[in-house]
Amino acid sequence: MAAYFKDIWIGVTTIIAGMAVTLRHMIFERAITIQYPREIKEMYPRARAKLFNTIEDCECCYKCQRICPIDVIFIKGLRAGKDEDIGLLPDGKPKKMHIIQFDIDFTKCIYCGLCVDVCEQKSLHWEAPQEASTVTREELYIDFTNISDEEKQALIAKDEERKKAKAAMKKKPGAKPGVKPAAKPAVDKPKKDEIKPETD
Amino acid sequence: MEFLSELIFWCFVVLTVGSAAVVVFHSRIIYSAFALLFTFVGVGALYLYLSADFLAASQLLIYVGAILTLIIFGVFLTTKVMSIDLPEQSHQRFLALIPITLIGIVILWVILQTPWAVNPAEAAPTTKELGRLLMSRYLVPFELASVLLLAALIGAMRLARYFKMEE
Amino acid sequence: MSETQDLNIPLGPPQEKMSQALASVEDVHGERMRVQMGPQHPATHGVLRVEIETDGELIIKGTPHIGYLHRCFEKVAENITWPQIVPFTDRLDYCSSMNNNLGFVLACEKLFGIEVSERIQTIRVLVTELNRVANHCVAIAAYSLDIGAWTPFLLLIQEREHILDLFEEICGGRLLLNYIWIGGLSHDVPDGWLPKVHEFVEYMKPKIPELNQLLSYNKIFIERLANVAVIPADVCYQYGVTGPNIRGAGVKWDLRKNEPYSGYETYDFDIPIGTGEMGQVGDAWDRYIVRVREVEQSLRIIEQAATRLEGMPGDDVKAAIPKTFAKVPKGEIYFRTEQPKGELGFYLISNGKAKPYRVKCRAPSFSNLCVMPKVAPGLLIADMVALIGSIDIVLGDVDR
Amino acid sequence: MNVLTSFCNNPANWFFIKLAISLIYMVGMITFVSVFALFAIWLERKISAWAQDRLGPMETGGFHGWLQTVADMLKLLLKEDIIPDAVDRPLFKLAPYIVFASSFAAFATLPFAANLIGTDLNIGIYYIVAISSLVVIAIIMAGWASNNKWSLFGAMRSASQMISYEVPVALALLIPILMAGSLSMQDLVSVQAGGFWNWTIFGGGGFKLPFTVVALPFTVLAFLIYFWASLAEVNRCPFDLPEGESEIIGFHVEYSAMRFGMFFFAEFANMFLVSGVAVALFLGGWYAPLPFLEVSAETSPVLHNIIGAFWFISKSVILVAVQMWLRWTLPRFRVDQLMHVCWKVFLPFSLANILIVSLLVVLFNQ
Repeated sequence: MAAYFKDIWIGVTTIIAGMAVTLRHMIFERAITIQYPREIKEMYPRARAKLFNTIEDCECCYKCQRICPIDVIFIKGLRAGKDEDIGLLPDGKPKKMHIIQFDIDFTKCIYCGLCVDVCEQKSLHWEAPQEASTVTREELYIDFTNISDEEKQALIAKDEERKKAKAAMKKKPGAKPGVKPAAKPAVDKPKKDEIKPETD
Repeated sequence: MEFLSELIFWCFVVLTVGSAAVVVFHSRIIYSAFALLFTFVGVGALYLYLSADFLAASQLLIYVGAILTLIIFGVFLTTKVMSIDLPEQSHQRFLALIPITLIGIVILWVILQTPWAVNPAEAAPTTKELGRLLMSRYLVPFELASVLLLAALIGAMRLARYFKMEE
Repeated sequence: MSETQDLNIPLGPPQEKMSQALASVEDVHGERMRVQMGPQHPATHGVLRVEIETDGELIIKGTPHIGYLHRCFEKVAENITWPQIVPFTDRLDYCSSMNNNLGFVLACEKLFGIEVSERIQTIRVLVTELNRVANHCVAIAAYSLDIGAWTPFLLLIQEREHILDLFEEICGGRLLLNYIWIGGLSHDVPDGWLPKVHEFVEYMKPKIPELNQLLSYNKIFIERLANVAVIPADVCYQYGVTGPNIRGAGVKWDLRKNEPYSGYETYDFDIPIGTGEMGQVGDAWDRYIVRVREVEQSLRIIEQAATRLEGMPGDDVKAAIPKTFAKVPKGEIYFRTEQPKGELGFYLISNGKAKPYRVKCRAPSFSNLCVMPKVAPGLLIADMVALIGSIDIVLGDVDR
Repeated sequence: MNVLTSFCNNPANWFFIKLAISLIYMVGMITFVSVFALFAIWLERKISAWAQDRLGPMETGGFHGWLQTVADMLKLLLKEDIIPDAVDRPLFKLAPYIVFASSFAAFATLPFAANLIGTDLNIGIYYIVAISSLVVIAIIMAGWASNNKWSLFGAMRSASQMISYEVPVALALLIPILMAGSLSMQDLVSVQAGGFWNWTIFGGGGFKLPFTVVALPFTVLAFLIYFWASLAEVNRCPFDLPEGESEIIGFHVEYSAMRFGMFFFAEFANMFLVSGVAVALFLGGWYAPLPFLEVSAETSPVLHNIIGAFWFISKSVILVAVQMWLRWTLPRFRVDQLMHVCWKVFLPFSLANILIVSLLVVLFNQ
C-alpha cells in the first residue's frame, strides 16, 4: 500500500519536474534557429562544402584522380610542346600540360577530402558557397576547364600531329609498329544528356 | 412545422429500419455489426420523440459506447472473420414456419392489445424522477442488476487472465 | 540469424513469468498475427525489418531481417588502397565516424608498425570522445522519441550540433569526418579550437542533470523501461553483446580500460555500469542510464585531453603518414577498439600490396542486434520499440 | 419591417424562426470549430517549438507564420485522396465523417455564454458523455477498414482505452453534478457565479464557506482526475497510444488528404470539447474570475454574452495549451500501464472522492 502511494507521489512530482524543465525552455531559453535566407551562418575555412579547382594553377599531375576512392574526377591533359610557354605554376615551375578536361561528378562525390590533401599546387581546394544545391543532376557535373571547344579541338589536333610526327620518327629506326592509336576519343566524359538519374 | 417534424421523424424511422435490415440481411458480419450503430442511433432519436431524453442518451452511451463495441470486438476475435459466409438460403423452410407463425401471432396480439398513447408525451425533465424511482421503488432490481454486472466483471477478469500470479 | 537455438539461459523473474504466460498462450490460442515491423517504421532506426509474431500485443517471436542497407563495405575495401578505406569506415556507423576511423587506423598502424606521436594520440582521444558524446546524444535522443517524448530529442540534437560545429572547424566534415588517417591526422588543431572545447564541456555539464530531470527519472519513462527487455550478463557473453549494453548488464568491460590504446590508460575516468537501480540489472533503463553516465565520463576525458594539448608543443600531424602505400608489410591482424556502441574490430590481411587482401569488420551493432530473437519473446509491441532503441543500433553498422 | 414583426409574432412561424436560428448557430459553430482547430494546430506547433528552443513556423502570413495551418489545410484539401486497393471502401470512406460528426455534435450543449448554447438540454453533460462514445466506433471502423495490421492495433488500443477512461471521466464529472444537483450545462455553470472562489474546483459550486474549505482538496482532485482522464479520451500524450507514432503509427495510417484532415480536425475539436467541459463544470464556465470583469445581463444582454464567451473560450484555450505543454514534456505510457493507471489509480480515487463529496453535500445541505 505504501508503495502504491509512493509510486503515485513519484509520478506526480517527476511529471511536475519535467514540466518545469519545458516551461523554463519555453520562457527563458532563446531559440537557436537560424532563419536561413535572412541569417547566414559563417562557414569554417576548412568546411567541406564544394570542391573547386583553380585551373590556372593546376599541374595536371593526376594525383587527385588516383587518390579518389570512388573515381569521380575525370582529367585529360595533353603534354605541351617544348617550345610552348603556357605560364607558370604557383611554385614557380613552368606548366607542362594543357588541360582539356577536368570534371568532377558531384552526384557521386563523398566529400572525403583526400584529393585536396594530395594537391601540391593547392589548386584543388574547398570553397564554401552558401548555395551549393542545384535543381538538376546535370548541374552537379562540373567542368572546371576554361577553354572553348574550338581551342580544345585545336589542341587535340595539334597533339595528334605531334604524336604522328613522333611515331614517324620512331618508325624510321624500325622500332615497334604498334603505336597506340591516338585516334581514340580524347574526351571520354559522358555527354550531358547521357547522365541519367539513378534510382536510389 | 408539423410537416418538418414528421419528416425528420420518418427520416429516423427509415434510418433505424433500414440499418436494421442491413444488420439482418447483409452477408458480411462486420457490416452487420457496423450497421447496428445506425440502428442504435436511430432508436435513440426515436426515444427523443417520446420526450425520453435521458433514455436516449443512455441508449447512446450504453448500446453504442459499450455493447456495440463489445459486439465488434467479438466479431474481430472470431476466427477467420473475413471468410465467413453467412448462409443466405434456408434449408428447413417448412419446419421454420411453425415457430415464426407462432411468434408472429404473439406479436400481433400484443400490438392489437396494447393501448397505444397516440398523443405526444409531455416534454418534462425526467432525470430527477428516474433517479428517485431507481433509488426508492426500484431499488432492489437496480442493486441486483449492479451485483450481476459486478459478478460478470469479475468473471471476465478471471477468464481474461493469462496465468496465475505466484501465490 | 533468423533462427537461434535455445541456450537454456536462466531468465529473470518477469521474463520467466512471461515465458510461462507464453506457454499457456500456446495452449489456449491457435491463432497468431504476423506483423512486419519495418523496413519503413519510425522506431527501427533505419531500414531494419523485424518480423514479429504477436498474440494481441504480446510478442511471441521477433526476428530481425537485415540487409536493406548493405553496401559491400568489405568487398569495396579489397579494391581500394589502404588510405582510401578510411572514408568508407565513416559510413559504417555514421553516428560515430571518428571512432570508426580510429579503429581502422589503429589496426593499420599496428599492422604496418607505424608509431605516432603523443600529441596525435591526445588529439585522437579528444575527438573520439567528442564523437562518443555526440553518438550517445543521438542514441538517447532517438530513444526518447521512441518512448514518445519529443522534447528531449530536439534538445539533445541541439547539444550534438555544438560537437558537429567543433568537427567542422577541425576537419571540415560534420557527419562523415575522415579525420584520423593512417599515421596521423588530416589537419592539425586550428587556433582557438581548444578553448571552444572547454567552453563546450562547461556548456554540456549542466545539460545532463536537466536531461535526468526531464527524462531519465520521469516516472512514466522509468515504468516503460525498468524490468523491460532484460539482457543478463551471460546472454551478453553468448551473443557477443558489447559496449553500453554489456555494461548495463553489470559487467565492467570497457576496452579503454581493459585493453588500453591511444594512451587511454593515462586518463582518469570511470566505467559506469548498470546496477538495477530501477528494476533488474540489465534492463532497458540500465542500458539507457549507462549511456547518460558515459557522457559525463567522456566529458571528463575531453577536459583532460584538451588541457594536455594546451601544454603540448605543436608538431606536424602528418609526419608519420607513409609517403606511399605501394609496399606495405605482409601480415594479418585483428584489432579492436571501444566504439560508442560496442567493440569495433578490424581483421586485416595484407599481402604486401597497395590494396588489402581482406578486410573484415566486426561491427558492434550487428552483434548487439543478434540478441533480439533471444530477448523479444514475452515483450509487448511497445517494449519491442524500447528494446530496439536501448541496444542502440545503426543500420549502416549492422549491414555494412 | 411590419411583415417581419407580424411573421415573428405568429406562433405558427416560431418553428421556422427557431430552425433558422439553429441553422445559423450550427454554421457558426462549424466555423468556430474549424477556426479553432486551425489556431490550435498553429499553437501546438508554437508550443512545441518554444519548448524545444526552436521558432516554429515563421514565414507564412508574416507574423509568426499565423497562416501556416491555413496553407496546410489547403494542401490537404488539394491533395489526391488516396484510397488503397485492399481497403473496405464504404467503411473506409464513412469513418472520418462519423469521427468528425460525433465530436462536432457534442458542441451542441457546450455553454459558450448565457445565451450562446445550442440547446440547454436538461441532460446536457450526460449527452456530451454519450455522444462522444460514438468516436470509439468510428475509430474501430477506420482501423478495421484500413486493412492494415498496424491500424487495427491502433483501433483496438483506442477502443479499449476510450472505453476504460470513460469510467473515471464520468465519475469525476459526477462531483460537480452532485454539488449542483443538475445535469443541465447552464445550471452547472450558473451555480458558480460570482468570483473564482465560487468555482467548483475551489469547492464552490453553489455552496458557502465551511463546505468550501472542507471540500477543496476533493474538488481539486476531481478536476485533476477529469483533466488527466480526458487526455486519454481524446488520445493526447501521455495517452496517445492509438497514434503512437513510434510504435504502431496509428489507426489513420492509411488515410490521406482531407480524410486524414478530418481526423486531425476532430482531434483538435475534441481537445476543445474536453477543455470546455472542464471549464463549464469546474472553472466557472463563462463567468469571469472576478465579478467586476463581466457585464451583467441587465445593462447589456449582447455584451454580457460576448464577454461571457470571451472568458469561456480563453479559459478553454489555456487548458488546451496545458494539454499541449504536457504532450511536449512526457513520454508515452504502455498499454498495460495505461489500464493500470485507469483501473487502479483513477478509479479508486474517484470512487472514494464521490463517497466523500456526497457525504459532505448531505452534511452541509441541511
